[in-house]
Amino acid sequence: MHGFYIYAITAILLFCLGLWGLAFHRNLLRKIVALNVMAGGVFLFFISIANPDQSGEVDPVPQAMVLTGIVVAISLTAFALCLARRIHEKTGQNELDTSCSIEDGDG
Amino acid sequence: MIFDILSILLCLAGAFFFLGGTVGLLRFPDNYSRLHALTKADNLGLGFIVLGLVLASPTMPEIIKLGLIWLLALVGSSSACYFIGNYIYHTPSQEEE
Amino acid sequence: MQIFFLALACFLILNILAGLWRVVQGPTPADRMVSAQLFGTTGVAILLVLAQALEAPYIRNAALLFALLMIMAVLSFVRKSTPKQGQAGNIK
Amino acid sequence: MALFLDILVAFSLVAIAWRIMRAPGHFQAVVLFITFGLLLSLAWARLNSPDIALAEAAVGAGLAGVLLLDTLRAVAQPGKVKTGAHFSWLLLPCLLLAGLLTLSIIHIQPDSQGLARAVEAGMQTTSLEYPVTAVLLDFRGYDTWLELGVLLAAVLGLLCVRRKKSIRAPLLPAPAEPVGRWLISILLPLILLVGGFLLWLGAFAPGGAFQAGVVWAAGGVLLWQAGHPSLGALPVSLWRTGAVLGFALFWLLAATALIRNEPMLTHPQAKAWILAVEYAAALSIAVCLTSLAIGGQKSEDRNQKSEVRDQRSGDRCQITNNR
Repeated sequence: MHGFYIYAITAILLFCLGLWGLAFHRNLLRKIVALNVMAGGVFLFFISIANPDQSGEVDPVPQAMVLTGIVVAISLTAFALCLARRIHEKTGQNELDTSCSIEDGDG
Repeated sequence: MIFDILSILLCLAGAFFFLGGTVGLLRFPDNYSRLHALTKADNLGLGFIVLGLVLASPTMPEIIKLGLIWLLALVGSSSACYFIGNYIYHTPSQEEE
Repeated sequence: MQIFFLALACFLILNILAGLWRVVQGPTPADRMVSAQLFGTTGVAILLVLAQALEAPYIRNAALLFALLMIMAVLSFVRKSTPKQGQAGNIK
Repeated sequence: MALFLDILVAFSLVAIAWRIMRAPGHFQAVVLFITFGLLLSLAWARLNSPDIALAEAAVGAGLAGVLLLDTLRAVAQPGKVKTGAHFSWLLLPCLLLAGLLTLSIIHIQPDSQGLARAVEAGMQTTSLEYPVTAVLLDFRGYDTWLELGVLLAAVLGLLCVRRKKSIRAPLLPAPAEPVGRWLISILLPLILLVGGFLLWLGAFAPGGAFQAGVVWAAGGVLLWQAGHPSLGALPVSLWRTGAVLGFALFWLLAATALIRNEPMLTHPQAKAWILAVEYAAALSIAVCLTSLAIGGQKSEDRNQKSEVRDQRSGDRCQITNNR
């Protein structure tokens, strides 16, 4: 039971830190890394809730979903990184324009 | 019983070498000498721990797998050491980031 | 016996935590990469010990994957600066 | 002791995540992210989920590091070291959110069974022996099908962004060192073998299409990193077939079930059929992830291409000389 709380709270902290990093960084690469940390938090929460007493049977459905999620996360990371490269090639910048990012943040 | 004690002793020896590797990583003065920590201390530590685990219980296929893991770790870190050493040697201006 | 292996795993994780200081401190990228490789070896050891302590033999396969694939990051890293110099060498 | 281990792993995860966000240099953040993956896979091992530990090991150790480091190199801005950052006050609301979420989980009564019992009941109707694989391929085939669709969509998106027709990326020049070539010749057969082993294991133990696909993709990327010409020599049609195979097989499954007037994705409960779908899925995942990892490269212009080719032929001469 302790294990459940420890890992669930860790997962929440990871999620919130990732969320903060996503907003905090202008650099696109760092945003993508932050997004991955967020994903790690979500996966960890899923598994910690599937396995509350850390012994005996683990619920296989969340495990299967997280397994799917990991592969989707890496493919989306690859695509996002490709977009970041493209932006760098077009504009020579690693970040979105300041005015753009403020508009994005508001909208 | 004797196997248990031997296993614990071997694992402790492995832990000692891991500790040595970490201390080396932290205390060695330049990046060439820090490579020693990567290639020597940690692989020896891993070898000892693998030996200790082999004595602890597993069956024959597991023993083979453990041995394979150690060999792969050896291959991996020795070539990593070569690549990184080569990199350090060929990049004279070690700029910050 | 199980408690001993768990304690060993804890000790190895503490090793990683201590080694993180080198990643944070640097000073050069190569140092950071060396520490990451070191963590890889330590991680293999921790996974093996955990497989023994938790009696979950399939975790050994994860250790096998780490031992197999840790080198990829280094190959990527080594390429990091070579293109410019390498190409300059090739044009001759 | 187990509690101490949990606390230690949790603390390291949070500390590393904090440092990833705060690190001044991008390279440091990427290296820390690789370490983060390592610790996450320790957490999976501790949480009794070897399947996820396997996938995380393959992704975290292999693909994620390669992708991030390659991109970091490609978008490097020599003059600019410091990261531009704004909205640092947002940390406060984020921590507030963390507090609220923590409050909410205290009130969750974790149902220790969850869907485990339902899956156990369903295991009698399927011919697979391992519950997670059964969920992935049988009970919740939609997830796997659409996941393959996401992979395919990502590959298509990449091709659109790069304006390429084929997935084949320009190959990097081969490393001049003999060590690299030696390394490939040792690791590649083992990677193929381990991937196949995991795939075979998936029918009755932790392992399966996802892990095998990721491991094989790592092998493909390794081949490319070594500048081996074999990936570029594969015909485009093979690449395309490999990429769509898993998705197409699931589609076929769904269509035949509809034609036979059964609910979608019900299939003949033959082990061979399920395993065929699984193997096709593994192959597709491997091909798609390999293309995603290496297809993001900027397409080189002619000069560079010929240069690469020259070097490759030179390399070949060198090999024959060695022999």
